[in-house]
Amino acid sequence: MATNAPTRVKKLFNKVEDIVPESLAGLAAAHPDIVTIDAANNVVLRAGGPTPGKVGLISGGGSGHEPLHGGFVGFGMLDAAAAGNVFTSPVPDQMEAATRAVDGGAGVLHIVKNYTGDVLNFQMAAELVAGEIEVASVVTNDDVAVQDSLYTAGRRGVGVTVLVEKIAGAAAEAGKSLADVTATAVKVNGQGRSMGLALSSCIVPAAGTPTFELGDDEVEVGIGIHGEPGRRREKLASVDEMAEWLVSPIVSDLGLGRGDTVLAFVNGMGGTPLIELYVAFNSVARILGGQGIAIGRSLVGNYITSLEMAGFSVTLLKLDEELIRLWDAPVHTAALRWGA
Amino acid sequence: MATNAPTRVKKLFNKVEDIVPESLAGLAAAHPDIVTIDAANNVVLRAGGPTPGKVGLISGGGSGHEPLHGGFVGFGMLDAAAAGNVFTSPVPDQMEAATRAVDGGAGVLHIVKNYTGDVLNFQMAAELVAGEIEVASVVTNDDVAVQDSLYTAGRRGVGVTVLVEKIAGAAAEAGKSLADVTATAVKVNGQGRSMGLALSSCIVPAAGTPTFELGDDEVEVGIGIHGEPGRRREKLASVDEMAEWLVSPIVSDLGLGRGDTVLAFVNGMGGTPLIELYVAFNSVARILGGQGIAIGRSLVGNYITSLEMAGFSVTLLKLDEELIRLWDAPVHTAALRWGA
Amino acid sequence: MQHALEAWLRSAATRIHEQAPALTALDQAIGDGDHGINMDRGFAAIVTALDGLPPVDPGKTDVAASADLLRLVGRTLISTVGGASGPLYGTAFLRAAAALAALPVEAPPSTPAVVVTALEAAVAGIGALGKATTGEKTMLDALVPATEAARAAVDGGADTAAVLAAARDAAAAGAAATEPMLATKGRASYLGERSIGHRDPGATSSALLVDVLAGVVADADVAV
Amino acid sequence: MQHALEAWLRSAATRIHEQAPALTALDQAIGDGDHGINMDRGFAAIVTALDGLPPVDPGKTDVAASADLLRLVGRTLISTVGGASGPLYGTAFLRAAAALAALPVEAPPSTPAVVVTALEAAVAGIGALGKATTGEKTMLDALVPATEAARAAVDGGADTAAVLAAARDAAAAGAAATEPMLATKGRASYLGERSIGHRDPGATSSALLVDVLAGVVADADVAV
Ligand SMILES: Nc1ncnc2c1ncn2[C@@H]1O[C@H](COP(=O)(O)OP(=O)(O)O)[C@@H](O)[C@H]1O
Ligand SMILES: Nc1ncnc2c1ncn2[C@@H]1O[C@H](COP(=O)(O)OP(=O)(O)O)[C@@H](O)[C@H]1O
Ligand SMILES: [Mg+2]
Ligand SMILES: [Mg+2]
Ligand SMILES: [Mg+2]
Ligand SMILES: [Mg+2]
Repeated sequence: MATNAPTRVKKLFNKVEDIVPESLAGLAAAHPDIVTIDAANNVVLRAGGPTPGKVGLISGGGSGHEPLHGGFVGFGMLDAAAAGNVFTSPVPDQMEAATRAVDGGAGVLHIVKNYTGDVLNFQMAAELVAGEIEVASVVTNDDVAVQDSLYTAGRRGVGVTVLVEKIAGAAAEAGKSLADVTATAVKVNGQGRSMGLALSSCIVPAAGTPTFELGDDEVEVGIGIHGEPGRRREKLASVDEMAEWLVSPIVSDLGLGRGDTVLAFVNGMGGTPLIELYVAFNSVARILGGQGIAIGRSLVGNYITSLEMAGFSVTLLKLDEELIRLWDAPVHTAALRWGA
Repeated sequence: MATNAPTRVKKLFNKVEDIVPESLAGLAAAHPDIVTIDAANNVVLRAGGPTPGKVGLISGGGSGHEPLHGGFVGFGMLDAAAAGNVFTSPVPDQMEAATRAVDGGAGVLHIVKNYTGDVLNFQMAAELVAGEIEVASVVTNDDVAVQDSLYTAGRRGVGVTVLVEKIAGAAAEAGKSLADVTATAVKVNGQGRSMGLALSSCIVPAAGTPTFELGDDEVEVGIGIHGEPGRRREKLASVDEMAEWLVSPIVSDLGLGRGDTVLAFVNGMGGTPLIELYVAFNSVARILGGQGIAIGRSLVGNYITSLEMAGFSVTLLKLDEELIRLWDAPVHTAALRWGA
Repeated sequence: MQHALEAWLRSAATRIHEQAPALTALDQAIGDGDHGINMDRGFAAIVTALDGLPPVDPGKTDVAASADLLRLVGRTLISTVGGASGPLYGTAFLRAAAALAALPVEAPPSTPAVVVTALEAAVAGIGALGKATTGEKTMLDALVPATEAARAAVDGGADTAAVLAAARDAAAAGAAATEPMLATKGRASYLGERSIGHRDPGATSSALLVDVLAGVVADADVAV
Repeated sequence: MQHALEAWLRSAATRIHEQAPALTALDQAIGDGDHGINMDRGFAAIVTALDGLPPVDPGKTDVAASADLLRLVGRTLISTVGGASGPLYGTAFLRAAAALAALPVEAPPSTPAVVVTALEAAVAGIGALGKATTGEKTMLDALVPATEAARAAVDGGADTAAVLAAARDAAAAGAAATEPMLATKGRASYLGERSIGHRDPGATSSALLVDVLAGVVADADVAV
């Protein structure tokens, strides 16, 4: 399938249709100690194969959100990640292959972001291995920008997915059962909420043009992670104000208040430089501090992105001792690494 | 000093002149276990103060290259980093403050990127502490895009700076003397070379407009890290071709060949998504593999950036056992972390 | 019927390829800008699969061979499209195949009735999997009216060409009718009120598929 | 002299602020786009420092007070400008201060001679620190001809206003002459041939400073 774009889009690639496989090949070439690739299925596998007796964790989704999910495959996090085309959920065959590859006899947890496509394709994959491998699934749906889930496909899965993968990964590494690991994942999803905004659109390589247009002084508020437009458009404002737009709905949705401790995650959408992400973190810290909410752990950087979109999202996860312990547990992946 | 830009530039900030201090405050808020800030001097300091008997390592430069240098302050790497205004080297007072703060009695190494401003300001700082603190300095100058150093200010310091900071940091952490740490830094600089290209310019916040303009099908080859134009302009090409433009001059400058082992570092300039950086790494790996050059270690990501510029640079460092050991040694900074 | 199906699928692949940028543009407005790309990939894979098919077993009935073909198409779409539309369209073809396979071998109903039965099964499959109904700004807004029009035409004694012509007109009207709708399913639902005023990409591709089918069947060269 | 210096610095701060976007634009073409911002920051700091100065000790000679002032300016520039221009301009002022301080207290030379002595020291300081000479497309291409013209005027017996007018013209011509030059120092040198055809930002700011100085001294209100 050739691109229908009028001109070659200004990105680093050879052929549009080879972006995903070549990126995965690059990931494996850069981190041979961490991952291998099932090239037939565009699946990133933890080097060394399944760990017998450990619950296998897989996730997957459209590409273009890197390092999610392939960059989170490795010790203490995922066992496999299925990479779809850019912003297109992978097909069931991929998740089936991933599920079979990581099964260590203790069952497999599917971590699915709540998008119709992802949910349906993962569901079909689970059916394909039904009776052979015990599969549980958790659907992340943390995006408070999606307000009325009666009139939508439900809240989208965004930033919290990274935290679920890390924390459930630690639980699995600790030898917990599939039921326990699933419960931990559900707990993290339940205690975490996110919201994001964009200063620019991104360009899907095969489409060749920006998904949406924004004026020089406009901000798209309540965006997801697929370059899709947000819930409303606002005039560009100070970062303090913009951080408030994101933090407020999260704090009220989670019912956070004085005395609570959170993991504060300021995520770049891909095209915003780190210097600005730390400025945004400073605003978030100031807002939370003003409400007596303590930041127990934090994460700042590009972890769940929309290609080169400029902007940021905020995710807050209400912490307790169990979650702190699992967050701090060693992890060794391409994108997240500590204690190992 | 107010901005002279006609409209508010589309970035995350409150006031243009507060970007650097607020970003540093955000860094400290996000990583209180790793760094503290000397706010009067815009200096990032390792939490816990100087390590008695350890050589202190400081670096610094204009801001806009994040995570360089503040994100590399911490165990196993830098003791302090002085942050100038965006793309403007810090003033001597800042490096003087940093030098005094990190002196643990074993002397201090200044890691300076080769730009007239950085060199002069660091030099003045060293004079300000002369007779009080033993200061050595290493000037990184790895950019092969700058060909004839007789007719230039000499090769620029770019990607290799990250590697010098990591490897010299490991030597200092291991208790080496100032002379030894300096020798290690000089060795890394001598064995490493870089070159970069841009797919887009960046916008200095206080300037408000792109530093240069590029056509939709143009690439600026041989750029530095300050949004400055490169050595020549080329038509957009496949990533394999573009990687070749960067790798070839490095390989020939270092005289690399069959049997050599390198650390391959594909660095994003800030605005290129990770999916593309791994595609570029795949091209680099293919080119090196074709010449029988082994990749012993690798690093892929945004480590020395030009704000939101799109593009990438390649750095190759010829490895030996000593360098591999020091590279693998534990490091615990905001941006680079392993084994700790 | 099996030949008509194959002609339809090949023709649809061409039309989808032509229309891919337009479908993608619709999806950029209220989705993630990949619907044309997804459908193009899926139908290109169908053509490849058709090209690789062995000759049909002469012992098979036309209905059985058609069921096999539809099953292959469903599997191919599920394995290559991804996104929401892959499982939905894929399931539609699998359900149509199952509906054909379930027909009594002894006394098969008339062709128009078979076509409508298959269409109904397909559309019911989409509704069940996507947990959606009409008025939610999805492909169902083209497909449900198309199926209803086809059923009415069959009940009125129309031939296959007329049945599909009725389906085509209803699908086209249904797709157009998604424009003023507020999306409550799929990615467009995240836009809330802002989804209003844009035509749904899935309804548009559905109408296109029905249109090509009607065209192929109307074409004298292709016997149904 | 001290009053003239202060008038010059305040006036220069205003002009630099006005010209900052133009200086930055020049630096965007062959550098990193910060020269105007850097100079503006430095001269704003100088104004703040001047505002905070205590009244001059009446026991001090004008030359000694001028030297103090120049030293303060040099330190302020070094501490606030950064980049290449901060140390270079800062050193220039420190060297000028040192040259004044070294003058014999008993028999101070005439004012025009003092001005040229200070200017020569300043420019020599820039050359030494930057390891540069004329023809390399830097501020020296404005300042060296300015100094030479000033020396010639003094030798010809001109008064301070005429000396500085000569310096101003030479500096302006020198800055303009950087346009066709190939840069071999500073950031512009990385551009190689592509540095040709652009005026050097540092030479431009230097010419501007000399221009303001000449203007202030020509102004009847300010005694030198
Ligand atoms: N729950 C659903 N039921 C029926 N159709 C749906 C549903 N969700 C989405 N669709 C259809 O799918 C189309 C989008 O397909 P596509 O863009 O290929 O997938 P994705 O939304 O995953 O990117 C929508 O235009 C809509 O017609
Ligand atoms: N070695 C040098 N000697 C004299 N002047 C220099 C030298 N290097 C740079 N300059 C001057 O400094 C100017 C650039 O200043 P500025 O933009 O403020 O600093 P930077 O180049 O560090 O961004 C150049 O235009 C040039 O006139
Ligand atoms: Mg999609
Ligand atoms: Mg500068
Ligand atoms: Mg879509
Ligand atoms: Mg400059």
